[in-house]
Amino acid sequence: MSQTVAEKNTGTQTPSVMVRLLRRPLALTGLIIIAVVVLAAVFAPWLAPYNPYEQFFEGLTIEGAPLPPNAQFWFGTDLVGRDLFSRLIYGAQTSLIIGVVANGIAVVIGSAVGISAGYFRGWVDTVLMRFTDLMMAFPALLLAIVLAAIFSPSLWIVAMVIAMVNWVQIARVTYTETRSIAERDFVVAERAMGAGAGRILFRHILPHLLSTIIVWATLGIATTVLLEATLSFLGIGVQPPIPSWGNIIFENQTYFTSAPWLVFIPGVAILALALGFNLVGDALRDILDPTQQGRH
Amino acid sequence: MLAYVARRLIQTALILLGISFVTFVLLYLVPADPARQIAGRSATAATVENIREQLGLNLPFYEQYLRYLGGLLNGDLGRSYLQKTEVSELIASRLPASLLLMVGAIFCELVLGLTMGVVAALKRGSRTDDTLMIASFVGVSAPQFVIGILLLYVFAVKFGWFPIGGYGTFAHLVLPSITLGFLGAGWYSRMMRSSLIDVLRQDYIRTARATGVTRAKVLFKHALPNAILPIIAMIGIDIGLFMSGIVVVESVFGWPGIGQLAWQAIQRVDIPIIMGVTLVSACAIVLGNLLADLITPLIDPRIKLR
Amino acid sequence: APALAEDIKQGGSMTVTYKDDVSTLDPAIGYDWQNWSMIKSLFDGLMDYVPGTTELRPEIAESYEISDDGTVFTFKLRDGVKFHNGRDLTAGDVKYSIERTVNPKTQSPGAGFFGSIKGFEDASSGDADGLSGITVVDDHTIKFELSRPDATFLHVLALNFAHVVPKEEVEKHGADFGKHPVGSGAFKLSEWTLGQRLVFERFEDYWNPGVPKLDQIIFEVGQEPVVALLRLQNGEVDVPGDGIPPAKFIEVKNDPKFKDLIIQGGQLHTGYVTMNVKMEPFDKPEVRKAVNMAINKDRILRIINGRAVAANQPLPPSMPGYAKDYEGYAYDPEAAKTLLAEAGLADGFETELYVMNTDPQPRIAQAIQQDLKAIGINASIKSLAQANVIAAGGEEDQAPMIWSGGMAWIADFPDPSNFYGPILGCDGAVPGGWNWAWYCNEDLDAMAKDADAMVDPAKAGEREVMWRDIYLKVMEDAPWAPIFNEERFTIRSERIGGDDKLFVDPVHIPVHYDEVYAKDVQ
Amino acid sequence: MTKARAKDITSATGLLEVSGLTVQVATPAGARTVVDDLSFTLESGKTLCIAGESGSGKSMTALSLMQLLPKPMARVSGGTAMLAGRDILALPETEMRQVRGQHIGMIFQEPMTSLNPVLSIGKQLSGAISAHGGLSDSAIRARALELLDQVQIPEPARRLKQYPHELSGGMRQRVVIAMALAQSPQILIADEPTTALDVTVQAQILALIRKLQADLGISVIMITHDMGVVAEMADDVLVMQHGRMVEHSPASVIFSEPRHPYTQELLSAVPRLGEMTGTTEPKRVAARPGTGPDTPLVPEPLVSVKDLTVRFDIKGGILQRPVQRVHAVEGVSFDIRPGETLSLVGESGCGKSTTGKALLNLIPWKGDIRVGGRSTRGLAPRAMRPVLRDVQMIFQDPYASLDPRMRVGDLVAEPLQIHGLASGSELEDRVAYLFKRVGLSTDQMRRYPHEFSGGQRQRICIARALSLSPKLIVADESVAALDVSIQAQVLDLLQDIQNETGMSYLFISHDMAVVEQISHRVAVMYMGRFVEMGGRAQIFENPQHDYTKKLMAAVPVADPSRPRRAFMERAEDLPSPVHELDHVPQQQIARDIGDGHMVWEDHAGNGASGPAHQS
Ligand SMILES: Nc1ncnc2c1ncn2[C@@H]1O[C@H](COP(=O)(O)OP(=O)(O)OP(=O)(O)O)[C@@H](O)[C@H]1O
Ligand SMILES: Nc1ncnc2c1ncn2[C@@H]1O[C@H](COP(=O)(O)OP(=O)(O)OP(=O)(O)O)[C@@H](O)[C@H]1O
Ligand SMILES: [Mg+2]
Ligand SMILES: [Mg+2]
Repeated sequence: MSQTVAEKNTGTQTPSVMVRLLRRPLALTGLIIIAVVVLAAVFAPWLAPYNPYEQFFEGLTIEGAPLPPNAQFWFGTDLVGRDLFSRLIYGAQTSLIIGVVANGIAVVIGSAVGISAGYFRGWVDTVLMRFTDLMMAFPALLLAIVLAAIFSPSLWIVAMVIAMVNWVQIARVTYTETRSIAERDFVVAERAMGAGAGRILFRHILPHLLSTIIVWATLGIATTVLLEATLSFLGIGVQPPIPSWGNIIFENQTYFTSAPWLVFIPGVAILALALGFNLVGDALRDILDPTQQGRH
Repeated sequence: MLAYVARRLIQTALILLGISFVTFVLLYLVPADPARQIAGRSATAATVENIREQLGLNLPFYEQYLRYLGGLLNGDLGRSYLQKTEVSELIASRLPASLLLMVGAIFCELVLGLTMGVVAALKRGSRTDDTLMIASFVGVSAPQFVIGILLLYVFAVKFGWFPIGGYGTFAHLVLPSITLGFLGAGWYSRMMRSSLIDVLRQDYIRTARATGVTRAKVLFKHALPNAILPIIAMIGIDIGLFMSGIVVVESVFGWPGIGQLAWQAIQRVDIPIIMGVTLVSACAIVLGNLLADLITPLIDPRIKLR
Repeated sequence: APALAEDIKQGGSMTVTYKDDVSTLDPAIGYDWQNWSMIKSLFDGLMDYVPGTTELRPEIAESYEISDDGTVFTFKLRDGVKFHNGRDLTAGDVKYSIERTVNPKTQSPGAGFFGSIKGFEDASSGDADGLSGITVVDDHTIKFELSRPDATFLHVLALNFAHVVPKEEVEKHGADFGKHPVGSGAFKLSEWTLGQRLVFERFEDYWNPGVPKLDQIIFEVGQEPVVALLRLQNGEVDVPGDGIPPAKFIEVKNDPKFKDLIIQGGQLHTGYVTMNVKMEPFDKPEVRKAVNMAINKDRILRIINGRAVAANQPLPPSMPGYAKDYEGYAYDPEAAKTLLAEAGLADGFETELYVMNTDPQPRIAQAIQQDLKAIGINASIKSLAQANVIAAGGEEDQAPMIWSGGMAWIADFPDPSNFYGPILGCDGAVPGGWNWAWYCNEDLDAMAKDADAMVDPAKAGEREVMWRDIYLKVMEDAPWAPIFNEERFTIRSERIGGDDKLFVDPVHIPVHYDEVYAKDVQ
Repeated sequence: MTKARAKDITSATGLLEVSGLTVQVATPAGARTVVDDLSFTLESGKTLCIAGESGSGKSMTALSLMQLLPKPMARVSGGTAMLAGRDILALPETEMRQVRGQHIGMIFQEPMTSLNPVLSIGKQLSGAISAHGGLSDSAIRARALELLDQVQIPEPARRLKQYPHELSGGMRQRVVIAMALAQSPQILIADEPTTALDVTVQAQILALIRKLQADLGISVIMITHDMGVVAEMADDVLVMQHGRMVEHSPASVIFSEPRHPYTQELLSAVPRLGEMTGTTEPKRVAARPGTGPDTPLVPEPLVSVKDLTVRFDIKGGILQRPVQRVHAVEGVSFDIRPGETLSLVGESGCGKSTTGKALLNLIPWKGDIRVGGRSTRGLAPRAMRPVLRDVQMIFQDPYASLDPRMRVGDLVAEPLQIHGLASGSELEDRVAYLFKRVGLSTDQMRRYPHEFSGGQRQRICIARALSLSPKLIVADESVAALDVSIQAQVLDLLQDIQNETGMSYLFISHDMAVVEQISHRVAVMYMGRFVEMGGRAQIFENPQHDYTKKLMAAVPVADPSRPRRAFMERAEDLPSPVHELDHVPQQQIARDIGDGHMVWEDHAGNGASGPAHQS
């Protein structure tokens, strides 16, 4: 949205959204977390102390057990003796693409479908929501298996599958909320003014759904990162030995009593990423919500 | 409303038809030969061919599909290739467990999630709020396997309060429900919090407060009904989700639900089971959503069913 | 100390868990890890093995005779063998059962094992109702005529697929017989709650009064092995049927509580990497040999916590015909590189390594991947569900390399021939077959045929040598890179007694249910 | 009537002493004082009227006394308010809760947003009645019915089951009043309690409050801009401007000798019924150069409505099937010519807003509506757009009709953008111009709706509707919440625009004095039908229908010396537009009594005995 009439017209510019974000300690924390992950993803080759694929001979005990965190391997080693720290850094890339890009696309599709169906009612509603039902009931795992066989596995396919199957819940929830918002008087007033559907949907209803969407988007980060591991397990996503936070957890979760670091450290990474986005999202919502102004 | 329900049920039938078709196509495309699966590693090519013929797997796709549909109309879901049992029998044997777990899990999600959400909304910005936020994110990001085993270890093995997995009594239901509830509670609490915050600053809450009603009443009578809409939608979704099975929790707790059946079938391309489970869970999903759609206008009277 | 067989009192109960559901208990059909030895306890066949060993012995047959040319087998049945429904078992039932297995309508995965019986072609194609080669001489005598001498025939008759079922019950339950099994075994099925549990009860009228030892076995299905282990510690489970989960292995092994309860045993298993000889560059023997030399098996053994021994040939060490003195391709990356260079691939190449997706297989594949990389082979891993890997292996041009772990090859019966036919012979190198290396050597096929025609027990040694040579010749062509032979580590509760061998029985996998006993009733 | 309920703690004292009350709101630019050092005393059993400019801090004052200021934006930064020896500004929440409802009842300004959309009227009322517990269900229900009856809502038993959006604006307002009265508080704070009400009901409510006062000795703080209401109610008057008190005197003094210039301005701006007697044209028309009263209006109607009928189903039972029907508008026909103002007056709930909404196709209707000759029946939203370019509506409830998440500047700019009429700096200028014209300052453009007072929001809505310069504006109670000086300004503005551009208005109002000033023609509506329609002079000077006469009589007069009307128990049941599904409405016959002065009568009836009740 370009600058609005109201904004241009006043001399006292309120500080930009970014500046206001930076002023909030929690939001700042969130931004830092995100920045760290993004930097790790982008500069992995320079940041990682070891090659993430190298299976160190000294990375396993004689019995073949992985090493707990120590001076040489800061976060310990995994089940084949690779450096977990380096794998985490490299895995950030995958996890960002899944958790942020794929999940983001799902959120966008879902909100668009939910809002449209909730607002238009009639056959648009029927078609969109029944399609949503259909997609919700769609056997995604099966699709994964088929795709795995047809294409060579890649991150983008798993991202696509996640985007394709994950939008449905968001669609349902925004649909329900939109139905209620669409009955509010100000929407009627907009219609009375001749406002087109696009304007009503995106400028008037969408902002009211923002908090819902932020909740789903940020929580979705954690679940999609884990979902990626399941799908990759069936063969469509990243294949071993390429690391992702999800598959590190997935591969090792049965070992969590004997090698807890293999589950908890990547778990904390996922948690931090999701929390980071949530902190920023929460702050953004407050900043964008006029009725919250006055609290800082 | 009756007309609406009738229309929705017809649409449901169409959706099921669509799902059955899509699933069938996918299964047709899955690069694993069911006949081979049945025949096993020592079978001769002739045996495989023979099996393929008997199952009609050599027929053209559309014919296979029509055959399946024909069976479906007669209530026949077919026989499992590998389990050698009627699919309907297999599903029926697991349906009660799945339903039970669904109820338990949704109950836990609601109790945990709504409480957390309400508290967080009321204490917005406080340390409690922050703690609850982290708790919900832990719930969402934690692998269910780990949570399940931890709960089992602490409450079943160490304290002996609950059986170590299994199915049958109420005590069996508690831990798996909590495990699932913990995950769901993360979602519910965040949703509840955000929608309650929106509601709490509406004018009508002020009106209610002006009459001097207790905080609890303001919350439960005036605010919650407004804030609950997205939660209803989420319950609708969860009904479907849980009916399509939750593999990890089921296997950790030895819970004989649909999830394990489906997972094994997918791994081994047992087409009739996959089809059956998909259709059953599609039914649950569609009905769950229908239920949610029917309930929303009862809660928000401005919404009309059309 | 294990008590003497005669002293062991009957009684008590045992609980066994499995993660996966039990699919069917129909002996003609069941071919799973779970149901294999359950069927062995519910049904009996003419032949069986001495518990805990690979040594053949008659079961409901009292005695048998083999004609000199090795094509006629005559069995005398025991008296007093009863089905669970009370009826006496007769030679007619034996004939019926085998014909049922061969009948295409049964869709038995084991039909092919009976290929040497006369009339097999007609019966298996559905042209004839029965097998002309089986004759019921009288109620207690049955005669098999073979179309060719078959040294493995006794083993075949010990397979579940040859176990005896009562016709009337099969007809009564039709397709659901597998859910209502009635046999003549030591146990009978008393309860089956789908997806949850099965209960076996001692069959009072079992022909062998000393067996079984237990009154009851409860099978619980659908439980994670990790949890089964917890329950074992808690005294709720006696045998976790899936063994010790890899994730818990070191923990359990080092736990003094479990020290006496862990049992180790060999298995008729080999894990190997297949190289598709029809796909470039694995059509070059040098490349295949290079791969053999590139893999550091010791490191792989370490990754799987030493639960195996390194392999250098297709046969496992406990199999007759195993070449003890054969050295195979030693680990030597430098030599491997040289070989590659000889094949004109000094710069290495790109390929794919298929693997089944359950732990620890992908880990093993990654170790292999790293080793291959060291000699310049860039193998990307395709980790898929079992069914998909098997399907890919059955295509001529799909999977260049497959790590066999988790899918094959545990022997059906303890005979060297069992490692050849479907997985190395020309018969298996067909679309949808199990010969994923697509290796087909007519000479060896002929040799194998000759070896299997040596029925005379006196010639057993000679036959062994022949098989040994076949496998060594295979190794010269190196369609496989054998990696290891898995050892089985299992655990049982303190309550359950019996010779250790019973818990790692090479045939009654995973446990010989008939012979183990409950200590608390002693 | 009301039982004198147990009045614990403060034994029936309505004495409230406020001193030095200061309220601040936080804005991005820093704290702003909206109520500045306000002190007054509310005597027990007396009525204090707070009048003043829109946005002068009246509502803020009221809210701060209830400790209901919108947190965390607004807070009391100084002052005390002593009630029975306690400072209610400093009471902790739990104790304050005891005060609310029981000791001080409050009526809020905006009725739509003040009611919970998802709770039925009955639930909300009984919640208020039993807020402090201790009543049986049947007692609660009885009390709820009694309250609805007191505020003259027809068919109270059914209304209990209805939801706010199913009620007309006036009925909602009455529900809010009923909630405030629910626990018979000693002090009643009423923020514009009757702005949305038609004069007859307004008179009833005012009389009711006076009766309560007499019976129970309650004290009242009444916030209003209607000097007629002030004159009718006040013992003392407090006039506010810019957050400060400018005058505080007994009512008689204020009206007879206002001292502060603002007060004088306020009083002089009060429109008085009958002011216009003898003229046919609206007040400002004379200002229009070049047109005389005899200029014939263009004959071609801009809007022509024939047999407009709107009915709403009332659903019931678990199956949500229609069980009854509200006959909101029943066969109404009228024309609006270009440059003409048609006023719609009538009892609350008679279907005025519904008629207006039908013109914009916002609700389903039957009959025939033509705008500029074109039928709007069943037009799709896209096809409606050019029509909406010509017909705009100012909604009755300004707060609810503004998107709370948009800046008001953008809200006003929106219609122009939608119809692509302006962009860039032209748009800005246009919006700034509109702000100025409705009496708002341009620096308020950046604020959000909730940061405005009720009157300010109403002006934003007016600016919005004006922005398109449509041919017709449906103005639904558009000046109701404005203080008289602003109201006068806005009315002048509306008329000036009409004079300049020939805009037409469908002016919906219950304020007869305003209607008299602005209309060319007036239609009187009753129970979904027109009962009388004609030129302004015809209606005001020669009312024919009983209901019209009654309306005229009920108008409050801004003269405290006039004897105040007593509360009248209703003689008969209020009529209701709710009917069974198979109800066939009675036929009516129109009678033209000359010069387009129409009077409708029941088919069977004779004379002017249309409505079912007379007073
Ligand atoms: N949240 C807020 N933020 C900033 N300014 C506010 C906020 N709420 C109210 N105001 C301002 O406070 C002033 C007083 O508002 P108040 O609602 O008390 O006016 P009022 O006297 O009741 O007017 P009206 O008669 O129009 O209702 C107004 O100028 C308004 O714009
Ligand atoms: N959505 C609806 N559902 C049911 N009844 C409705 C609905 N909207 C309006 N009504 C009913 O229609 C009638 C006319 O309502 P309307 O809003 O037109 O009244 P009004 O004349 O504008 O009154 P007021 O002056 O109080 O605003 C009322 O009885 C009201 O209860
Ligand atoms: Mg106000
Ligand atoms: Mg109205």
